Amino acid sequence: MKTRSIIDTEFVVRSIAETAIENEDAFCKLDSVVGDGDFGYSLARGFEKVLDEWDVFDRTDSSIFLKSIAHTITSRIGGTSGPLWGTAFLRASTAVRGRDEVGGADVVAMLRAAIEGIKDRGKSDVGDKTLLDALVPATDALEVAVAQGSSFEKALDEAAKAAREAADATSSLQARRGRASYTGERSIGSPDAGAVAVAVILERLTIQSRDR
Amino acid sequence: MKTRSIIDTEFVVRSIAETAIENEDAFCKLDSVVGDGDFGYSLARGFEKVLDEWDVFDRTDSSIFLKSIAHTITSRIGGTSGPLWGTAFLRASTAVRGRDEVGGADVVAMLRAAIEGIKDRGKSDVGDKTLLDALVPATDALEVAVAQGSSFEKALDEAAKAAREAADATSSLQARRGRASYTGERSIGSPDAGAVAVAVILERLTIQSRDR
Amino acid sequence: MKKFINDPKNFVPEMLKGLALANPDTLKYVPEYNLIHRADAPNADKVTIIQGSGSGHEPAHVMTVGKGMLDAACPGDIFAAPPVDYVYETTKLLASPKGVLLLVNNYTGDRMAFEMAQEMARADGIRVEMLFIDDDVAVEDSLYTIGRRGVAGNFFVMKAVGAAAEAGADLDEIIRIGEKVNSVTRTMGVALTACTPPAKGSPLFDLGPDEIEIGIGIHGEPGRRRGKLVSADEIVDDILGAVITDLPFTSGDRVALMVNGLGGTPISELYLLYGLAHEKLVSASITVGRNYVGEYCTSLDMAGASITLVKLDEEIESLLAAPAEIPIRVF
Amino acid sequence: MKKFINDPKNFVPEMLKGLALANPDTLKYVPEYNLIHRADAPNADKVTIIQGSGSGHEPAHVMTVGKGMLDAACPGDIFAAPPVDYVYETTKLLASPKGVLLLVNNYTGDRMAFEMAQEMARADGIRVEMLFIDDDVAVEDSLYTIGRRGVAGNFFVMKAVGAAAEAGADLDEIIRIGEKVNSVTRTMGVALTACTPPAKGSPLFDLGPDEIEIGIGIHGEPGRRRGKLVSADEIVDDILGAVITDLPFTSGDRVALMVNGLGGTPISELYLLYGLAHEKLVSASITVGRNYVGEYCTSLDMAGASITLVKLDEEIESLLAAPAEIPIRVF
Ligand SMILES: Nc1ncnc2c1ncn2[C@@H]1O[C@H](COP(=O)(O)OP(=O)(O)O)[C@@H](O)[C@H]1O
Ligand SMILES: Nc1ncnc2c1ncn2[C@@H]1O[C@H](COP(=O)(O)OP(=O)(O)O)[C@@H](O)[C@H]1O
Ligand SMILES: [Mg+2]
Ligand SMILES: [Mg+2]
Ligand SMILES: [Mg+2]
Ligand SMILES: [Mg+2]
Repeated sequence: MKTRSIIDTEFVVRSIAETAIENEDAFCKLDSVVGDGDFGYSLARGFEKVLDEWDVFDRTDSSIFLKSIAHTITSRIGGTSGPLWGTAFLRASTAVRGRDEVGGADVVAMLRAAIEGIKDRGKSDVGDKTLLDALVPATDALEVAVAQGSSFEKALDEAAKAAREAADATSSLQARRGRASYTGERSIGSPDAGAVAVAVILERLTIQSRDR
Repeated sequence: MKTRSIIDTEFVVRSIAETAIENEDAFCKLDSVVGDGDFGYSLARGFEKVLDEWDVFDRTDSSIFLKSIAHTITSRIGGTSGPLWGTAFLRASTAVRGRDEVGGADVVAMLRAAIEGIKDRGKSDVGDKTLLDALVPATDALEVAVAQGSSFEKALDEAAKAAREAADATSSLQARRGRASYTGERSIGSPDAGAVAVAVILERLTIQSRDR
Repeated sequence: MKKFINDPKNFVPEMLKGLALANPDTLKYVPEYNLIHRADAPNADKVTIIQGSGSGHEPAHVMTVGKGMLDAACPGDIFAAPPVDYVYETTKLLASPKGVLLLVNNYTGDRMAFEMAQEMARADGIRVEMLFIDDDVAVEDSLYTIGRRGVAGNFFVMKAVGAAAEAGADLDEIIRIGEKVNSVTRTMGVALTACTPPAKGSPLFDLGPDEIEIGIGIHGEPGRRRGKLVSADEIVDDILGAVITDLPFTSGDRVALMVNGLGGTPISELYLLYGLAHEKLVSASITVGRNYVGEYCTSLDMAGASITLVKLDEEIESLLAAPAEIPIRVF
Repeated sequence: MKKFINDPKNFVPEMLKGLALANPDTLKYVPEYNLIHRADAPNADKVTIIQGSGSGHEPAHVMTVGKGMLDAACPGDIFAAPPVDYVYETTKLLASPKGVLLLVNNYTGDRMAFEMAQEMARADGIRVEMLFIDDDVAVEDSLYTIGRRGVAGNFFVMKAVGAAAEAGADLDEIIRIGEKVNSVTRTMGVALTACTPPAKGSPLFDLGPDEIEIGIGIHGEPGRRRGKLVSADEIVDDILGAVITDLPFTSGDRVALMVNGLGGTPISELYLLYGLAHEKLVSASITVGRNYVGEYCTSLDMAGASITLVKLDEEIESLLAAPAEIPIRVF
């Protein structure tokens, strides 16, 4: 029988995968303003593969499950996103290694680990106009809500709102990492594709966990 | 001192050259409906050369003058038009070889010779949707007018009118020679570029000889 | 129009000048006649091979001048046969005692210019023969045209007669070979977009955003019909099918297969087409003995491609395999 | 979008399949990893040279796999670095006891994928080194980017290390050569039109009818600035000037000059550009020792071109002149 933690993790990963696939065109469009227009395509192809292999992933625990997901992402997503998202999932997996149950604080720890992984891999930080600019404030908001004892749905909602606000705010930043950085000042005026994707994913997770 | 005949021949050739140069774009457009769009370009480049070399042509008599023009056309106009127009000028020159003066009947003979040259060179005839479809009826009209003792201006006018009517009528023909013939039935519905050029040249000649 | 040009009237001379500068040891350029010729031609021990035709089809034909292929090319302006004089002067300058072969793509303008030049050169006592190339299956040979057009298949005729001439064959033998290769070569093309001649400045014809022209000529002349843009697979079925049934090529044949780009189509798409065509031939039990993927005879910047098949026998295959040294190269 | 495609998702595999079918004796195709490798690789007596990067730049890099150049290429999808696994599996499959060199164009995605794969392969005991190519002068190296991009100049690095590897050089020597060539190679490009990635279906960016993008990246990334469409002469002044002043190349230098087409520009225009660039170098007393005109590194169907200069010395020149046998050929 699946543990509660595996069921939750499955729910989150599946929601991320579905969001990526459904938003393929929208994410591509965002990436084509100052990037090369393939962000949505890369994510969608990778997460399609995740859903294809859905039934065969090892579900011993959440950590092992996330590790197999990370492997599929790393081996199937090309471009910048493959290594970044693969690293993020791998680090999140490591953060809960050997744990049977995963609570709100664990989720925060997983996100923090994922963020560190992205920073290491991407040699990037908050302010560089990347997905970090949405992921970090969202994690901060989640942490506060969890600490205040909010329900997970409520905490997610706070995180999603923070992500959206921060993603929108990336419009005013000049890209300093990734392909968009080549455009210099021309990157100012449109939001970062990866940051918007983080907001869209969190918004959908919020709605879906309410309906659950 | 130039003979009257040389002055007339110069006038006609210069008028043709100017018409070709001024109508470059229009003639190209006509050729691009079912041809390859370069008819005006080819003519214009060739007749530009004629005007460039204007002062050095041998003017011993009209025949020799036309022969030098024919040589420039043959060596400077590419595509189908170079050999056709070059042959036409050469044959016209031959038709008045050794003649000091050139009258209305001579002009008809020159045009008949030019027509035969085009037919030989192009393996074509009236009805194939080429410049012959304007040139032949125009020559017929000129011949009638000259025989009736009309002034040269009047005869030219008749020829121009016949050419225009015949050029317009080529719209309903299917091309059987030249590049347009590859389009088969699709060539029906637009006039032949070469035939229209003949009409435009004669119309301009008519106006200019009135103003002379 | 978006092109790298200065004055459209100088497009061809400026291109030829670049070509000559890029090949200082092997090519000579004579601006008066748009003439590019081998630096070591004419050669008294070798029949001279000359190709004219309009420009805009590069690498055909100026970029295939070199050891083992053409001795000279004297192109006209974009899509216009060369003036008679270019051909005549080129023939005179490159004449060899073993004779001259003029390769002519079968178009009205080219035929006339070359016929006139041949007459003039013969009057000078030069031995000069002519060979017409007409591999395009899109146009039916009929009383109402001057017959089929010469398109990308001209590469194979040039290559075979070039190899034979290099090996010292005499003019009659070279003509026999050229006619034979032409007689077993068939091509059909398809345009996805129109091309834009520099002097015109706008597309030569209108194709709707999902229209294609099947059987396109290399000067943008219309082909067999307009069609809807369909999958690469269906396009290959269509044009390869027309090529196969025309000769016809049949089960057991060994062929050379060329997928030629028309100028605006990237080589990635050409290899994709190649894979489809190759597999269709295999399933028709036709063996691909040699293959050619790239640009051989283009229509300026037209997006599109043509497929050529040549029925191979031992003689043709060995002539096609012979070495040649021409400007189109990677090193 | 008008392209020869079936399903956009299968564009790259179908192209690779065609490439393999066209080169049955020399190339092998492993569909799982978009891998094209020399049929005779790995070779225990030779360092293995591998190049990854995104697709859409053909002939780079899958069509330069062959004797004297690459042992393998494992491209990602259009304009996307290959997934880590492709690089890792390719490295494992092609590993030689003399070592493996991974050639990487300097982009975030490529760097990350190759670094991860290198780590994984090293953990397996494979000797594997990496060399970054960054010849594009359009992007300034600064704290705020990951530095200059690798563009068409990668050809020269591939050619030189390929020749050295073929001659039996060891890994350290090959890295020395690759770094040296990269350090004297400079490129700048210009786009006349945007390219259309198959999966996107529409142009990647908007360029007005008389706008050009100066300093364009090979994935359609913006360059130094938008400009008005000007004459070929002015464009060459602009981009060649940027290239010359960057190294800088100076009077007395001997260089290789490449005019590279970006996919939609016909070779006629490239030779025209070549002529202009050659003459400008001559008047700056820079000698063109070798020249390259054609498509080497494209951006799908983008109309445009880039100019590359490589400062030659005896060693580099002889490596560039060494023979190689790759799919891009005429015969
Ligand atoms: N160095 C980096 N660190 C963190 N995130 C990055 C970095 N570079 C790019 N990104 C993120 O990746 C997104 C682009 O992903 P993708 O389209 O797959 O990359 P590319 O096509 O440039 O290889 C950007 O919108 C940004 O959010
Ligand atoms: N065989 C022929 N006989 C007579 N006139 C011809 C023949 N072929 C073409 N023409 C004329 O030439 C015109 C086209 O000339 P041009 O554009 O120079 O030819 P192309 O570009 O096809 O070589 C046609 O409009 C037609 O009037
Ligand atoms: Mg991208
Ligand atoms: Mg024409
Ligand atoms: Mg023409
Ligand atoms: Mg990308």
